[in-house]
Amino acid sequence: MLPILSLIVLIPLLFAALTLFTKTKEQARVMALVATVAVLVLTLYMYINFDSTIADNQFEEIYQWVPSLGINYHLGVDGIGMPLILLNAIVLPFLILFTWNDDRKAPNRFYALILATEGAVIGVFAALDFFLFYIFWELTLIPLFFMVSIWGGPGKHHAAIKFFIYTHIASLVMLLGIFGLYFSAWEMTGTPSLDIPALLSQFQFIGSGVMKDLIFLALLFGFIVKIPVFPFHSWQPDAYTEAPTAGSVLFVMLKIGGYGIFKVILPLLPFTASPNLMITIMAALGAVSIIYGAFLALAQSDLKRMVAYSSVSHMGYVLLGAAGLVSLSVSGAMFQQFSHGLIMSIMFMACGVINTTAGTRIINDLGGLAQKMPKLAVIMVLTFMASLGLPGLSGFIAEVSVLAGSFVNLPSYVIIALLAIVITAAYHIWALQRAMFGVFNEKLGTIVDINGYQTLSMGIIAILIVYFGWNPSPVLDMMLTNSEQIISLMAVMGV
Amino acid sequence: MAIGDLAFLIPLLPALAFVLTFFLGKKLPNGGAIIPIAAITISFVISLLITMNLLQNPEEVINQSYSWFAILNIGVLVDPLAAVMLTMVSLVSLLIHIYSVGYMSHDRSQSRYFAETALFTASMLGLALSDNILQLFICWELVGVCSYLLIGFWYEKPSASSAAKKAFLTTRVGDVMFLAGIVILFSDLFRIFNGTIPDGVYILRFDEIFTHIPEIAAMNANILGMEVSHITIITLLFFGGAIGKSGQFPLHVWLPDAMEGPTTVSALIHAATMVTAGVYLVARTFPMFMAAPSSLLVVAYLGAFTAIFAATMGIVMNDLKRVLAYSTISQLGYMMLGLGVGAAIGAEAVGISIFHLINHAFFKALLFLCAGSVIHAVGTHDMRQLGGVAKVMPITAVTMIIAAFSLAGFGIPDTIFGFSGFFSKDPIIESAYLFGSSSGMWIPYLLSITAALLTSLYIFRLVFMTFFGKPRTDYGGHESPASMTVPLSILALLALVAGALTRTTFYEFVSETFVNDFVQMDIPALADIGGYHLASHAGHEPMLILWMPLIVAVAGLLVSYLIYGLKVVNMDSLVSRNNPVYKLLYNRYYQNAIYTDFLSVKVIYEGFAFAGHAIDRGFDWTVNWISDLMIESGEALRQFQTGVIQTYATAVIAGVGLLIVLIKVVMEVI
Amino acid sequence: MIPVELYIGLAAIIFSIGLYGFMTQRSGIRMLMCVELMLNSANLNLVAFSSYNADLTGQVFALYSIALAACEAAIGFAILMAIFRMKDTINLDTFNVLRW
Amino acid sequence: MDLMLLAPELTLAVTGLAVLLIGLFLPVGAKKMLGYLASLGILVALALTVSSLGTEATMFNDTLSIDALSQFFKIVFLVVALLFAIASIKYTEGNSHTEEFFSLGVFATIGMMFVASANDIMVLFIAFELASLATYALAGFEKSNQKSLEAAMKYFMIGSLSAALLLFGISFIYGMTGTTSIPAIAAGAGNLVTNPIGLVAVVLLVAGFGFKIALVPFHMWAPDTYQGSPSVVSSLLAAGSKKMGIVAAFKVFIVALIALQAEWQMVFAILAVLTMTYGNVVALSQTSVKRMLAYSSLAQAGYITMAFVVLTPMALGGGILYALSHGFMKAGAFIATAAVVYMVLSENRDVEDPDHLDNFKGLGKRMPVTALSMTIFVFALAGIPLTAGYMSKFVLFSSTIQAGFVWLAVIAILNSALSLYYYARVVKYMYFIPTDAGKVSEPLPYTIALVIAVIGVLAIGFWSEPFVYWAMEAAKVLIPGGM
Repeated sequence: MLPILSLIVLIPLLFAALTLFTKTKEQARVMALVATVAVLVLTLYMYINFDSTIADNQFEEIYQWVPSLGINYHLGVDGIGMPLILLNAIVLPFLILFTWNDDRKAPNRFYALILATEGAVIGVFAALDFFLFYIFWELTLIPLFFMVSIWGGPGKHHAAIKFFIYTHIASLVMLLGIFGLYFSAWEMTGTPSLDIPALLSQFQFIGSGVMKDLIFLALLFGFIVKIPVFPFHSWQPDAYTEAPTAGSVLFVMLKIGGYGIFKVILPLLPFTASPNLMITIMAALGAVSIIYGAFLALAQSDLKRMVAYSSVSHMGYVLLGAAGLVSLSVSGAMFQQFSHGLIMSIMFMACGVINTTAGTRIINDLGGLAQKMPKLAVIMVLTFMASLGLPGLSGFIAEVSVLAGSFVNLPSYVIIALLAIVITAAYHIWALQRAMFGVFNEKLGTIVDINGYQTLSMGIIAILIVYFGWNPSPVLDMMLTNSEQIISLMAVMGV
Repeated sequence: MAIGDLAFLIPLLPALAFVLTFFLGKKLPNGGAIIPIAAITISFVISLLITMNLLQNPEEVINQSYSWFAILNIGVLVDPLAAVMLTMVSLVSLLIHIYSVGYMSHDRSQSRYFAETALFTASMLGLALSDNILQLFICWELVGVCSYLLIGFWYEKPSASSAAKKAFLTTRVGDVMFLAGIVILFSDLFRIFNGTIPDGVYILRFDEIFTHIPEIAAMNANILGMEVSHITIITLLFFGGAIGKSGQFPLHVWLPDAMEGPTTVSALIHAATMVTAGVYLVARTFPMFMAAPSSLLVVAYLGAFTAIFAATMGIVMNDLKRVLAYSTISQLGYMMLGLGVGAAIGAEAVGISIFHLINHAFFKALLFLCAGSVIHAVGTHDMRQLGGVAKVMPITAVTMIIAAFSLAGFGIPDTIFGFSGFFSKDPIIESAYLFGSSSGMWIPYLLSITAALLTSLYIFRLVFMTFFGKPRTDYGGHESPASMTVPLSILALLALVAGALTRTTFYEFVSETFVNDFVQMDIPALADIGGYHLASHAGHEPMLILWMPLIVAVAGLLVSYLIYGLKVVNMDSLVSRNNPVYKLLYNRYYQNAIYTDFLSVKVIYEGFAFAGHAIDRGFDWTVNWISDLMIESGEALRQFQTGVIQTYATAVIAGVGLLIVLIKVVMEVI
Repeated sequence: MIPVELYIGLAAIIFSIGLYGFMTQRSGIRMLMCVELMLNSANLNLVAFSSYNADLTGQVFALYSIALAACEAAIGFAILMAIFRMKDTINLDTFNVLRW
Repeated sequence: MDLMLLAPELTLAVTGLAVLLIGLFLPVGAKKMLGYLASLGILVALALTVSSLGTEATMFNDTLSIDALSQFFKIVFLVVALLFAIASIKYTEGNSHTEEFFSLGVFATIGMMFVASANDIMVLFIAFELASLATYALAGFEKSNQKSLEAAMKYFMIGSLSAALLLFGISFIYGMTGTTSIPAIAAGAGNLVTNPIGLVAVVLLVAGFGFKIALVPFHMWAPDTYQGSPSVVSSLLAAGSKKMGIVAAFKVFIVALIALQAEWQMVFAILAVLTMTYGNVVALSQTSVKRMLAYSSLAQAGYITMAFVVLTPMALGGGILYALSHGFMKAGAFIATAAVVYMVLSENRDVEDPDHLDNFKGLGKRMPVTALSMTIFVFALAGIPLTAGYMSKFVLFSSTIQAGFVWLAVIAILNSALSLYYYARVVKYMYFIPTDAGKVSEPLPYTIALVIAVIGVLAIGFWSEPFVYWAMEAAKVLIPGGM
């Protein structure tokens, strides 16, 4: 059978290279669309043939790469990675469509970078070898760095460098953790191997508890900086805000941090020397970032920056749910990643549209936009409602699962999170009221509503938000399968 | 197939209507109003048939559950409680939709209006027939957001959009408590099942919840040193949600502002249906409350207090709709009181309270629609500018007066003569008395009876100021079109006779809600869990008590007639800024200052948010500081590189010397 | 015969003189001479050890290093001449264009 | 004894002399072909070395040994020399001293190769000096350019000083053990341990080699020299003669003086940390690209030095692999700079410092190939995956963790994160800071050299297995026993 995962990973990278050589905007965007659609088709094919009742890796491919170091080219996807690949595959074509009519310098590079990011991100979700995993992990940095530096806003250089260095440091710390795991396993088995499933299963046999905890913390640090959660979030608002719209959406698609939590951290958790301490750390960070991000979002004057902080708050649910260690909460956290991807991509698209047409994103300078841009208003209201966790939209499923599930083990943290819900509602509604409703601010000049392509792309993602809000099972089932398997581990260890 | 199998259509059709109207509405005449009207008509018919069916054999409640995700489900549950609710909601909503065709005819975006009202109706019906607490919460939120959208229907009006915001956020506070209650309930049940839920068991479905009440009641949490049973915590949190939705003190502030929306919206959402959802929630989870006596006490006291608290403000308002809004709050207080006294009279409390809910829905909707009809014709809300409207708008005036009498609760005890409001409000006051006599706590009764006086006072003040006397300003005005007056008449009819006809059957019908083949609750047993006993229902209160409500109502009528009809007292002496009481009432107890200006702006927005902002700056600063430090130290270290060859030589030789010494020393140490 | 320690001591002294000179002198020529001193002290060591160990390798080594020293001097002088041609001085601490 | 084993060196010797002689009879215009000739010779030597991979032999009474280690490093030197020679074809164009330039380069290479295969301290020292002397001259090749002269002068002065230190140290070793043969020293190093002179000797040797490797504090000449001398020469110095110091240190310390391990391990630990940190921190604020690269190569040397501290076969393998990768990356980076300098000077002869960062503005448009390869080189130096730099860092750092030197690994990791800042800045200048200057044609020789280097960098990054394997083989020579 055909190496479908390799195709999904390599097609975007290949087309990225090709796109570099295109001359005009038209060629570039067509190339990009072709590539992303091809990925979407392949992903759907894979999704259809995916067995969501088993927690194992599927569509595995394995070839030797550097045998003397135990490095393999090993791809495979399970219920944790599949939905995220699906998310990227779904959103990217519409992202291309969204930017269809924009005019910007060097469109060929622009689309090439988008494709490169897609390939790299999907690569992370598909990699089953830590070496490969880390390669893709780092590879996501470079296109985004260029994306921000070339097409970013006023503070782009500072933001880009900050994001680049900050997350790079985190990745390196994670790499240290990987090394530790690698060699501890090596000493036990006598053969080097970077195979993720193998290493995860061997972690429990590591002799020294200190070593275990060090490895665990190093990995955890690497992941939570990427998510990001309080207090390691300070690269994120700058990067999200300064990036061009497409860049921000790509950042949102960058769910690799949370993926690491589920794929790597949770399986290791029960075998650390002090699991309860680790759980406390994760839960505390999660709960704090939920409420902290909410308050910060409340304090922002820039719409896009507010959205960025709201993302900190939402990502807190991922960590809290993961720490909840109930299959409902864990799967809810996974689903939060998925739905957050959908919601935030529209949010950032909306910010981009407003910025281009109104010339500002300062909430108080806007006002009454709904009268001039009814289409955008409808989509924005829906998205904001989804983002503040309104039932019937995908955000709610995630949040309620996380809250209800986590309360079983972590009541006090959940109560903190509950307090944040009102604040969350507050900043969303205030932003809506000040930016979209009320009297139209004449200083804004002529305002045009979103064009056909934008309506199409945003509309379809919005419809997906509603769809998954009423019928999450298509992705939630596989998440449940995997989280139950994780939880069964916990049960064995009595955590 | 049985009519019951169509139950799921009741909310589904309006939802479908929403989608159609949303996309096609603009192209159709008057905003495609016909689509929702048709859909809701069918829903009404179905629910009416189901209710009839259920009246024959109350045992056969309809329950269809479908697995949703994880261990949660969505489903349909039509028991007597739900049935009457469905019938009322679909009927009122239908009438108001018809009325709106005329009322909104001049509005350019009426298709949006009808889409949103259709969505609201769908969610409200869904709320009424949900068979599990989570689905109820979902619809709960949906009606909330519909109310948000409809209050802010004229979003270009800043006052409207800010009122919408206020409504959403205030109710959100309650919603979060509700959600917290659900979360705790879930985790308790999860523990009871030890985390392994057998297939086909949906742990948030009401029957599961009710059957496990004893275990939940057995769980205790230590809050500030007191042992509190989980059932109490959960029920209180649920009631918190009810407070928010049903505009009970202290979360009532949003309801008067909500009058910024179209009057039809006020009638539909903020009088008849949505605001009663809170009462419905408490009634729906009544068995849990039965097991938590302290929660019931809270319900009773808060209800009674709200009833009088809102009534006082109702007296001084000069805005037609605001008076009605406060009256709604106060009536909802009565309903809560009716449930709260269940501690004395058991499941019958549900019957009494829901009966008032239904009747209130009719006459309050009627009041609003009349007000709307006046506003529609006259174009002002301010009663001080009105007067003598009865001459120009006879139908409206008559229906309004009927509604007023119904609200004030006119009727003769122990007979079938009386407005429907009388038959539903009286029992509440009586059972409050019974509660007092059995428990010795008389406050609820006293508050409720006083509130009854104020009620008739403010409503007749409204009637006199608006419809009688001579016009204070020259407004044009004409009777409204038939599409508006017909619904008025229908509702007036209901307000007139509904109570008298249904009262006997209604009580036991609804009180049977918790004994059928869906759940088998033994209410007294629950009371035992709660650690108290139901009062033996004596039934016959003293004559005075029976007549008291009527007496106060008449008194109120007379007083207001003297003041506003005959003008024997000059109000201007009282109605002035330097009268502290008036000032206090007129400023609505300064709640706006406290809530909006102080709490939300000062504390939350400026306080917390900006504190957080500062902290974040701190983190950012640290990160940048580290990088700057690196670069600066680089600048500093460069200076070693003087470029003079001797320095380099010295460095080499010094390096050699130092290394030798260092190693020597370290070697000694080791 | 003379104990080897004395040779080492002598060599050490010469080496130190060379070091001192290299650090203090400004003139390129003198610095070059100091380097020669150091190299030769090393050669002295080699020869001394060679006789002490009764093994010829050291002396061979010394011969080689003398040759190397000559080459080094040649290159050194070449560079210094070029410098002198440009700056009319071989005072090396005037050369610090390249720094930091 | 089979002279074929010396074939590469002999080929180079012939080439060097041939270039020198033919050059005498050629008009300036025709001297271009000397460059081709030299490159050809080096290529042949490279081919011969590769073809003889895996052979084990010793010759000239064990003063030379052909083994995996020496072969590996010979390849490193030859590759660097090749890049150097090809790139220089353009640089020396129209210069009347072309023949000297190339023959010096070739002879320097020979010296390095003999160091790589030396099995006797005497031979090692002589070869060491041969390479040094040749490079002194190369550094000062631009006789009329003060910077070049100053660079040469500093290089020469500090070089001869450290040569003296080295020789002095060696004399003690010889005195203590009575032999100059490396294995024999290892056997008889017993009384070095007891005698305090042993420590002095070790530190002197460290200083001697540390000068070539450019370890703090023996590094100070390096930034000046790399900046002052012609860029192609800097590439030879940074990529070539630095490695010579490393391989010499490998042989002398790990093989000969293993008995004194305790002492020099600590020395190298200190120097490694000092060097990598100092190099990175100072590089942050450099505006001259060549100088920045010089400091960065300090840092890289610091990483490689970790191998001496960790001292497991894998670490040594990592160090050796790093030497190869660094050869490609650094040589490439310097040659790219050389191309830019050439471009700048050909536009305007008397630019003060042609390698200033400002001259890199908009390079992505002006010299796309150069800019792209420069980007690859700096990202490789920063250790971004799928490049040689990452692969070697992976092996080296991970082995550090393996051996339990977590603190060292952490310092190294943080350092390489820090280094990303100034590397990224170069990229920023090349791509994100616009300039009005137009596109220029990129000189072919530079481009060829760059392409070769890029291929090398990426090959090690992608198709790592053979390189890792040979590095490990080489490491086994130093420390027998599997990993």
